[in-house]
Amino acid sequence: MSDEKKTPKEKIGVYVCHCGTNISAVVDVEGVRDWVQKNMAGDGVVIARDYKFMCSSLGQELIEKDIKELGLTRVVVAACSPHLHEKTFRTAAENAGLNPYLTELVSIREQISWVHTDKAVATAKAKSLVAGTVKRVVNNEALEKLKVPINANTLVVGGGIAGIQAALEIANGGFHVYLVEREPSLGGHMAQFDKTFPTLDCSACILTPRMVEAGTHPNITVLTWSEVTNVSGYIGNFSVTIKKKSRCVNEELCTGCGICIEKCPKKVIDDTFEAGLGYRKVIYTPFAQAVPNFPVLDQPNCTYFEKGTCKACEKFCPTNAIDFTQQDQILNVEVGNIILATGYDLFDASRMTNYGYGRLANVYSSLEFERMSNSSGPTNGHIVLRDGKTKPETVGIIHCVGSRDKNFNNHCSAICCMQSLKFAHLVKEHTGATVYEFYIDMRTPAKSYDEFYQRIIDEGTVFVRGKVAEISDIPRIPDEEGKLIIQVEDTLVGKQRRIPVDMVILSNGLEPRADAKQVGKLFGISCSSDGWYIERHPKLDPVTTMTEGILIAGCASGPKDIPASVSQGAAAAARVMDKILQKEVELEPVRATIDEDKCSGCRICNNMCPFSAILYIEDKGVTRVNPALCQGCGTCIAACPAGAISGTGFSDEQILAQIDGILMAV
Amino acid sequence: MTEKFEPVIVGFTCNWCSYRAADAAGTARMKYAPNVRLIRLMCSGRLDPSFVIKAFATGADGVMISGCHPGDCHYISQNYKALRRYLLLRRTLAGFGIEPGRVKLVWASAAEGLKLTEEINAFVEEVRALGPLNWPKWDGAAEVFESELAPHIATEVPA
Amino acid sequence: MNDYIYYPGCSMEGSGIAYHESLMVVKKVLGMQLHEIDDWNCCGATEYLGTSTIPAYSLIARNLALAAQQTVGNKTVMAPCSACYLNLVKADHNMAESKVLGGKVNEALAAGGLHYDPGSLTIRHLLDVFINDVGLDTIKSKVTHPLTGMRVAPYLGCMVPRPDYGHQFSDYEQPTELDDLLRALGADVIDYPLKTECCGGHMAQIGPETAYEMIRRLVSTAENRQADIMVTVCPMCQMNLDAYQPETNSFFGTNYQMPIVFFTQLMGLAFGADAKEVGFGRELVSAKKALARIGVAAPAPAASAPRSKKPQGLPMPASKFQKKAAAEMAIKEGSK
Amino acid sequence: MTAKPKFAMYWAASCGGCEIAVLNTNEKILDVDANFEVVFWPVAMDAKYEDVRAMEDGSILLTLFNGGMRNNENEEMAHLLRRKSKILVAFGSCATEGCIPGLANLSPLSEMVDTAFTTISTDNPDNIRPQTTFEVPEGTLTIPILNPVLKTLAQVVDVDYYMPGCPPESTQIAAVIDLVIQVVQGKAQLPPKGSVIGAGNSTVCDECPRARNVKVISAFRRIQDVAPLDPNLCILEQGVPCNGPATRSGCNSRCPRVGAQCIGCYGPAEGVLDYGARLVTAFASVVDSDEPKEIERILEGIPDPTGQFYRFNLADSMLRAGKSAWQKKG
Repeated sequence: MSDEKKTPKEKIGVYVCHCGTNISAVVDVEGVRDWVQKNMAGDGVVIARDYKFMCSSLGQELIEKDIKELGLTRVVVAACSPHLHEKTFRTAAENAGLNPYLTELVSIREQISWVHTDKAVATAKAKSLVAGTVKRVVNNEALEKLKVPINANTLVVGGGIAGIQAALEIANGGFHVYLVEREPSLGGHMAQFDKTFPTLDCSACILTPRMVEAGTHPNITVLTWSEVTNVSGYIGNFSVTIKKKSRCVNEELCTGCGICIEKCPKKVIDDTFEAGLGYRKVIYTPFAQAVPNFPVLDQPNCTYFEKGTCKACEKFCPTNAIDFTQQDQILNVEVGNIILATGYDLFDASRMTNYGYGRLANVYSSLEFERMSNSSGPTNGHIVLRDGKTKPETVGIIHCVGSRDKNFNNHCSAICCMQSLKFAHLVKEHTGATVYEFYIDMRTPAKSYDEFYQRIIDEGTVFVRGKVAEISDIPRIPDEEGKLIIQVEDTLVGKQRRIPVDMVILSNGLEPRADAKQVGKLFGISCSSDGWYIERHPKLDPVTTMTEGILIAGCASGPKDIPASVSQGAAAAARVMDKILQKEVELEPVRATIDEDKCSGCRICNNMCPFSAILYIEDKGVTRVNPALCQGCGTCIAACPAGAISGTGFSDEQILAQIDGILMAV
Repeated sequence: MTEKFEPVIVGFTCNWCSYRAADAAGTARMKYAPNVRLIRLMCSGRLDPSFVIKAFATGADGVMISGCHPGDCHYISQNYKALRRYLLLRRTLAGFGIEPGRVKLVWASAAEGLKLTEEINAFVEEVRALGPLNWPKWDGAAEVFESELAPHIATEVPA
Repeated sequence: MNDYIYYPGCSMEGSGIAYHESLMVVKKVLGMQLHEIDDWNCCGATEYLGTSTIPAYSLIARNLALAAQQTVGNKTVMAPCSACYLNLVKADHNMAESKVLGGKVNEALAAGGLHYDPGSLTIRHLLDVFINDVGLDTIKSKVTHPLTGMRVAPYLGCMVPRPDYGHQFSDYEQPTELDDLLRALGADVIDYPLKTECCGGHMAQIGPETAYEMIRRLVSTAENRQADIMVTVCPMCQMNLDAYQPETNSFFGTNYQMPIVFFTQLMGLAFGADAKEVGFGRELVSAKKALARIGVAAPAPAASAPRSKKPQGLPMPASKFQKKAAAEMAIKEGSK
Repeated sequence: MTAKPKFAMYWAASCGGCEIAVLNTNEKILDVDANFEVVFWPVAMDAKYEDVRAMEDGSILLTLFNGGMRNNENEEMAHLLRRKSKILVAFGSCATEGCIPGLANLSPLSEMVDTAFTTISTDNPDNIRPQTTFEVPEGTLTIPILNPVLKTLAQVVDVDYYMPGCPPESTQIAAVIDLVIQVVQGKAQLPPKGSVIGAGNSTVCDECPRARNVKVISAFRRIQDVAPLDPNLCILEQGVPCNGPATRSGCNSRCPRVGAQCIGCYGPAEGVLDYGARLVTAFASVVDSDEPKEIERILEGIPDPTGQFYRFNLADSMLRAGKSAWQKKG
């Protein structure tokens, strides 16, 4: 309060920006300058200037010159949002030999001139905001960025196309990668597809080489049928625990000959790879080109594990690789960066009861159809009704199932339009059936996508614009007998229509993984309210997260098609290699520290930290903060009942002084 | 007091969601009430109740606390701590006669510039309705108003 | 717990008398206390709300106001008639949603010295009460004469599960509560996909042809799926399907003989009451044949083809409800 | 100058517990007598205000001043003793932070007077109230005028040292007396002006022997409702609002040691701006729910948060008094 009496301990320069007329049109910039000059000398303001564009090189030189000539010890720039130019001005100050963290930026554009109209009021608000920052900056401390070394190994979670791409890029760059996949084989959803839009080249043909390359790459350790169970540490220095689930197959001995699979007497529905449309043996590899090609024994379904007899696989295995006693393995690896390419779940169409999936036999999900149309799938590529023989004569394909629907998901799943067009083509090609597409809007934005759309139109597919209300098996007229009737409002004709078909293919939307939240917690990143992982910046930084060293690629952050997922995998890899090559990483020095003399070890703060940066030292009876783990949120500072925790960059002194300032009479 | 009372409100925003929401509102030129003066914190979890009390003691009529939506916190879950503190602080301030309506917790994502401005406008009206708080500046100034109050009700004639 | 403020509604005294009679039997068996609202009035049925809002809402709200006055601790109003139920719950909900409406309605009520605070009562349908309060286990335990062999088509009509303000039902399109209840009675419940289709409502009066088509669709589907009897929870549905079945037949030259009864009537039978007591004989399309099925050994239902080693055709995905059941099983297993 | 340095002790708005605490130093009190000339100590010896007025300014070396500024007499004596003393110590919770009398700052003066003169516990059938002036043959009698809000000593005069506690621990008093004597004998240095003496820099937990874990609280309960209270486990962890985590150390965790929660008489830890705020944030932070409704339910367990968190510190808190205490009527 009474600091007016004391002689100010800092020399502060205040710079008010016109931003052309962006600010000066509403804020009396000169007025602010003079007011600060006059009223804040007591706080240490020795110079206040205004300038047309502070961010211009001339504007920056102005500051640098004053720092040198007037010996400024603090700088306040009133201009735009710190998120735009904080770095600019801090660097400028640094060039003039002033620690960057002694410069503060006040947003009088985004928070004043752009959002208020009354000039007097706006100017008054500008004065108070500047006053607040002047009082704040007096309490700023010179800070140094923290440097931590980077472990050159990388963990990639998810063996889909995005993960494979990321792993290959890094491995080819000469660094080691652990590629962890939950399922028995690499490949992800892409391995289930038959053709890929818009080129229609065979999915397996383009994916397999990548899988093999990843599987055999000297710099890649592939860990399939494995899951990450624990992550600790921070960028550059994560230690990760991986559970390698028991395959009941000794990978050293197994040659992947497949005799065990052949001899296994028991079949079960394969609801993972075959999307529930086909069967697999109890000991199996999900598909022929699986990488690695060691089979996995499905223990819950295995007759031996149920009844204690059978062991057919063991009897016939030429290399005695079958090991019923094999246990889960726990591996610990040290990595510097982690890329999450955990992909998506398919929307469960049975939730939309009006479409009858699960009730009406000939309503198929998109993945079911992918498997059906796949020549290596359960029907050897024949497109047939649920009876397994009859070819459909008319087929309806429904878009936006579970997408763009506020009952389920608001988002557009991005791939469904193109996927549906692909389906239409495949149905025609295989069966020559009449195909109807029911769409809300047709979205074909990427390269040569719309050309593909045109092609499908030319192939004679019938397009009906409207969201399907219901799929029913209850006929109203003789023509509908024994058919599935699609009830839809054709919004182009403006009529309700009932279209009888033999088969319906639902274009299921993409959803975040059911366990996305838990996985997020495991790695210390968060999901947005719709469940996808949050990028650091949706446009300018789409593959990194708020947690340093944790990156995301592919559908983990939202629906994407194959090209987008691949690019993200590569982008994430590039980011990781950039970090590795820097050898060490700089962390923002906004951190919490505990004064151990004041700390009474009450442990109130102990569960405040989601990054486990806070640790209690039992024998000393005090708590400490690991600065490298600390992300600087300040929650523990605010929690400490003894006031023993202080935070750099946003200290109590800074904020309390700022409150005094912004409440100054102006 | 014919002219309408313009409340002074201190707003605390987190660096990642609500402050960016304010940026977004600015970029989109959304006009809103000028009564709120924002202070940026790294996270709503940094908000120390002392800041709110300090603001009231220093002349604020209302205090707005804003952070990322529950579940969207950039520090995973810290906004929940802000929520808990906010709820207990309001109860405590009530004991001082500071209406709970003078403190408001607002969730706004970086994309919700519009929501933030609507919340601000609404809050300004709510505080306007509550009227000025003008908590005494005890040091020095306080003496004046105390002397006004001083020769007090003790001078009551016996019944 | 078993006490409810009871709003019968007009049909329970007229067209739906069988519903009333059977309910009286069933509630006794289940030990439910129904406190009929004193001086209740018509709910306005389905049209009034469409024609003049405030009077219609006021008409409904009067019942709520009375109910609120007459509560003894208990705050749940139960209505067996779908239309009544929907009107009451809609009035309560919309009065709360729109202060304006709430105000106007209470102005009107004030004239009669009444007042209603929306939200102060919970309004529920009889079926919901049976499922969620009484519970299937209790109901099962009271069954003395299981309806084994009777093929039943469960039909709710459109008003109970939509919009389902209270989220009491498993689904808007294909709710399974009625199926589960009838199964608990031992009946052989057919897959009836038109559970929540419209019965035609008052179209029967204002546009018979339209109504006939809707009725035909409902009845024929039950017939095609070899139902002996159709069961409904709604007096209007019962009325339309039962009373207009002959007209429908003559209109389409068909000859459907599908008895339409209230679910409470079957509950009564299963609980051992005699047919007359629970209102049988009042239906226009006779339920004789259907009743004959019970007790007497029914022909085994078309047995599903013996499971061959080689699976036939392609496997079916599980439905929402099979998944739910599986999940619940898993939990049970887990808890063991 | 062979004369012994002069010592004074005064009580303003206080209960007298501080004096008892001084006497509880047992033999130590003899050292006081041996080393000081006690010139003014209303509770222990007879002396008139006039005697003090007559003294030379700064002639008293050490004054232990306890009690808050409830009325203009208290303030007058504060100013007087400040003038006369070299070292003025705000002694005890009342003088340093207002203590229990400070809680009256939450309600208007009228209420306080009513409570004092008309509640059942008062036998005052004619509802007689004190009057500020009263005429008698000898002239006009006056009684001191109450302040609308109670103030701490430092809010009225410049204070050299603060000694917290309600009352300060006798051992701590003895230690302070020793120190001053040493200083007099030139054997020791006084701590910097304005510092807290006779107490620690950390909080009560620092001296508390009870075991503690990561805290998660799903219900707050009154201590008598926790049966049995685990004698070895942190009291707060057992759901009892214990102010220990935020309260300055120095009492050797006297209350928690004997199975009672700390109520905070030693005031805030070193450098803390607002004692109550620290407790608000500490307790709230460890509430075990993210659901507003559930959180509110748990918080119901603290029926009077303001009283709980500001029991001793209200008059010295940032807000200092409730609105109703200072708001002008009408």
